[in-house]
Amino acid sequence: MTPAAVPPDRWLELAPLQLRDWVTGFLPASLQWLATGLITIVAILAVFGLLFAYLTLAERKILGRIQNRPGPNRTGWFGLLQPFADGVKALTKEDVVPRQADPVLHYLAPVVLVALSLLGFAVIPFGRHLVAVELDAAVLYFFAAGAATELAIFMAGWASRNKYALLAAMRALAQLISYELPLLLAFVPVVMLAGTLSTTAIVAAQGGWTLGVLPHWFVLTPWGFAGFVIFMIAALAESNRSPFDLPEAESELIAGHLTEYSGFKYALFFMAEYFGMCALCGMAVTLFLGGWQAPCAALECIPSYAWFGAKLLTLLLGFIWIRATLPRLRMDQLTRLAWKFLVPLALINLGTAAFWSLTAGWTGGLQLVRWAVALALVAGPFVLLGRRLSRGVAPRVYRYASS
Amino acid sequence: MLGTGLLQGLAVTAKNLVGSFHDPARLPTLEYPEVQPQLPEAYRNFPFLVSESAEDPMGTLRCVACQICEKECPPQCIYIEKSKDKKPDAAGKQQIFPAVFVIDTSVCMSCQICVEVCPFESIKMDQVFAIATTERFGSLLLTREQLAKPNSYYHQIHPTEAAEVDRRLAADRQAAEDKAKAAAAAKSAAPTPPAKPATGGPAA
Amino acid sequence: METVEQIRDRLLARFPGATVEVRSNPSPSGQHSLLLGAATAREIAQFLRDDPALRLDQCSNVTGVDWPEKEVVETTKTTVPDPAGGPAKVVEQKSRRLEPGCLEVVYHLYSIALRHGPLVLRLRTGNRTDQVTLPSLTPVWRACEFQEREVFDLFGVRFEGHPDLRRILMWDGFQDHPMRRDYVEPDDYEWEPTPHGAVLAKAKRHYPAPAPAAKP
Amino acid sequence: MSAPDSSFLAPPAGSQVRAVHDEFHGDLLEVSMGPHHPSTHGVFRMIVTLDGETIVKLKPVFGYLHRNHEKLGENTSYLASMPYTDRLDYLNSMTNNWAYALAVERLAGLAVPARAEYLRVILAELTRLLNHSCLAGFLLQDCGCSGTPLMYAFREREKILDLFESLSGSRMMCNFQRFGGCRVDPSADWLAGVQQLTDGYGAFLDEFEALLTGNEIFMARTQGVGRLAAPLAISAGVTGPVLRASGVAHDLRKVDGYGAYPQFDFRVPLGDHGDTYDRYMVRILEMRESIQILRQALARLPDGPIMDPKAKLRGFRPKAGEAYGRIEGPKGEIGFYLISDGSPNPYRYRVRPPSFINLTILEDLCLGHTVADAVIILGSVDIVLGEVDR
Repeated sequence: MTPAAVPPDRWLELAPLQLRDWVTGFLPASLQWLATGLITIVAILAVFGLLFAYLTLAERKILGRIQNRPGPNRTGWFGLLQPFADGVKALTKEDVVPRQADPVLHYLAPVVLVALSLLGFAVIPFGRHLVAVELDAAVLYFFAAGAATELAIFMAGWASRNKYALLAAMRALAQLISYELPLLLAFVPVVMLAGTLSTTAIVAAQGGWTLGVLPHWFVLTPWGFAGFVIFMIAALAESNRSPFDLPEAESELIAGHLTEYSGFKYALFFMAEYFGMCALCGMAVTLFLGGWQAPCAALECIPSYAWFGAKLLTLLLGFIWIRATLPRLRMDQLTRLAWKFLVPLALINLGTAAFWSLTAGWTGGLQLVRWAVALALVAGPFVLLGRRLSRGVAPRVYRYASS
Repeated sequence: MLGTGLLQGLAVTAKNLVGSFHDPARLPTLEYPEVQPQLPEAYRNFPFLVSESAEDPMGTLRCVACQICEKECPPQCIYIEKSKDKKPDAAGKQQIFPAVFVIDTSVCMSCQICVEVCPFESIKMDQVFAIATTERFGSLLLTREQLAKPNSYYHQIHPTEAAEVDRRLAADRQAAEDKAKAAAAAKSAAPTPPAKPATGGPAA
Repeated sequence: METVEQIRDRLLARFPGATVEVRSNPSPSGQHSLLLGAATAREIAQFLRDDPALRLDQCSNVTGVDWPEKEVVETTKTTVPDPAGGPAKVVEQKSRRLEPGCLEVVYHLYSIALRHGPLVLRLRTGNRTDQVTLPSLTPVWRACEFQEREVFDLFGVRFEGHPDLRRILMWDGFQDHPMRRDYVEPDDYEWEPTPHGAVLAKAKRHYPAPAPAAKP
Repeated sequence: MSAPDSSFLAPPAGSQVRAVHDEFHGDLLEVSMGPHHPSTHGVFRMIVTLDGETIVKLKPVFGYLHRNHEKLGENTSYLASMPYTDRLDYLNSMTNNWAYALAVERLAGLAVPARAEYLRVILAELTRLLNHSCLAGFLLQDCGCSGTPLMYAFREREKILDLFESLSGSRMMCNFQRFGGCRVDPSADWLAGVQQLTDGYGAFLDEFEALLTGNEIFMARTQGVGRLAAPLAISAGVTGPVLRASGVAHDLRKVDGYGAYPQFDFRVPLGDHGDTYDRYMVRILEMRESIQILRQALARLPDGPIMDPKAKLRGFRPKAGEAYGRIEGPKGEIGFYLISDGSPNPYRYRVRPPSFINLTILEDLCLGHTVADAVIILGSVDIVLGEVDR
């Protein structure tokens, strides 16, 4: 593609691709496919590596602000060099391996974890033309790759030969397997409605606007909203974030499966956690928030990857906000929430989505009926199951001594 | 309904996040080395010895080495050796003075019991805020010379308390002088020596 | 609440043969105590807890007191009639008596139900060396569990019937009982240049003067 | 220790595996939580035997901070023990001071002037606010709140500490009460500062409660966890908010009526379930009552001296005898038992440490719960290791 062929209003949109093509243009044609792939990988690593670095800083700053303190502000301007200082510190720290630990597994666990958590990025469409691999079964691939991270966490817990790490590994397995199910069930309606497993096609299915301002994102439908909320709760649990941070529950298990890790291995775990979080949020954006689509027609001039980034950051900020507020669940409550609340809700949501899809032809007054029924199908089970879930737990009234 | 409590909590944290940018009550952090804290007047940390003048601190120490503080000090961090000779104090009276007065600040817990029990207003609490030394032992052992600070310094850190102390000391001195005068007058009035020795003794 | 004397009388009536003495307290606090014999202490404690007029359901404080043996000098004056028939002489005889030491355990009892107290109970061991066993009151008040362990740890009183009599504040291998008045600190002193005499003296003990170098 | 160290991982060659095996439940896991564990509130250790994650045995181990405070007290004069009491429960130095001063006043028969009694009440209630705020923060931190409630609690605690500092010269080691009164008479500015704090504290409590009291996760974590039955609580000598959360109306401010407390109008909140949530809520409600007491005390603070003229600093030698004085500290009944033999040093100096005795029931509370619960149960019992280990 030569610059001349680009429409003048789309050049920003296509700039990343052109940059890549310009670089690969220097290579012989037989190597260009390899260079293209490598450049894509490097770009993802660079962008999300930086995002990870600054996300840690943003998290600490926002947590600090929420807790009425300024957060890190000494390293560089506004603390902007803090992530690099942390990185240097992690690199220069002694790498302690317990004598009793299984050295191979202990070493492999963080490496495998990072590698697996990066796999998911391959199929997320970051922009209109920015997707590393176009797969027909992209969603399936994404969740298969994501599920494999559990192995690495268990590996870390088992190989450390530490009782806390082992407890944490057990918790991690139970938690991740429990939440795999609502996570999967939550996106099935999307696949049903979009009729495809390909992420690019799913984003395309959410294109267009009503009256030019109301986007056709799935989250703006009753079933889509419910699916989105279930997906996000499950995503919180899958990425071991508060209030589901049981495997590394600081106040209970010291650092859980990370207890015996130090230095750069510890940093790798951290990195993997943030990569996993970014990947899941990216998938949530793709499935429910219209991917790279602009929220209204007038704003289409802004390149699509910027929209994707903005949506991704919003979700990540939500994660940080939730972390700053909520206490942690207990193991049995965690699994109960998954199996007795999220899974039934997700199953009912399948029905809601089916209803929505069947009534796609309804117009006029029937449109209102369609919305009312769908909303009832979402809200009713939520209230009923919620009441069941929180039975016996309520605010109390206290009495005072008579004298 | 399930979730209302969670949302309420999220609202509170959001309020604090926004509030930290415009409400000083929600961002009370002091950026320490640049912004020094305002110490209240009562703030106390480590004792010092009051001397009357800044020029000759060793000559004008109020301390008369009575060793009450040494005895009362809970962690026993004060060590005093009395002088063999006497030296005139600020009021001109011959007094014993501390030949050695050391405070081990690695043991001192700044409880100010020594200040309270001192009958001569000679040991007071300092206001050392940032304490750091480069070595563990020597520089934490404060000698008489390091401990002596002039009365003007005392006025500077604890103005109200110091003024009160000065008033009290002046009143004591006045009373002692009056007494001495009265005794002298009585002596001159009745030249015959009294049968028993004077009862009052030096006002301490 | 009844006075200590009344309680003693009731106890003596209820438990004939038990030793119950009133120890009066001269201080303005006026908290007099009952000295119980070890043999019936637990029955009496049970009675004090369950008696409807007392209902001392809370054992607030348990502690030990060490009374080392001390020499008492008693002066006795005897009037000795002069064999020669003169006026009777007053002879002062000084006798030194070693008052045996003991370990004492003090219990402060209160009633939450009736809101009164304290009733102070005291138990005494036979001596400070080999007869240091007392009945545990943990079966009566659970509050004694840790506190009796503490008394065992710091004073060395053995409580019979305590469910789990181990050291509590000191570590398991520790030998002595630090709250006894004749306790000597082990020489695990780390020297620091501190001016105080006692500390210096201790440092000197710890680091005795170096032996003169052997002459070649 | 009752059981040897065990590990169900393959042991190194030559070591013995403990044969605790049950074909239905598998092996038990013995975990030593502490002494360096993030949520044991200091150097405290719990040897926990787990079946899965359920606790089947729990043995508290402490003494890591033991410095034989009582022996120190017997080797120094009465006055010199006062600054040491600050360091028992270092959050509540003011109430520790008061309890010790009360015991000595009983021993020596000193009377405290009315103004000093009011001052003591003001300082004790400020201490209660401070302690309970911190406790709520720590408890929520143990529940996994990433520090937010703790920082809010510390923000308010800071204001109280500033008041303590400007009155006594030190933030935590106040060393303020004296036998027969108080050391410093506060200025009008200081009293205005207390008034301002009192007026603002209710709003803080409202916000704090909005943050988490109604939070479903918090309620699920704490309600029904670590139930303490009233008879056990009484028998085990448990005092303070933990006892009142079990429904026993026992507040020494009402029962003993020491100090100026009978002149104030306040209520004593009681819990019905005796679980962790009740222990948390009772403290929150107590803080609201403390605000009421502070209002009344500030409004009615009498003028007059702050020291008993009979009291003397130097050469204080109470007559032979003994006395036990106790007050309602924020953590429970803090008492001092003194025996005097007429010398300048007490013959016996004993502290009745509330958090030490409240730990008696820790195992009973934790049995059958999980590790995660043990952490918050310990948090709700409210211990300070400076006082437990002494």
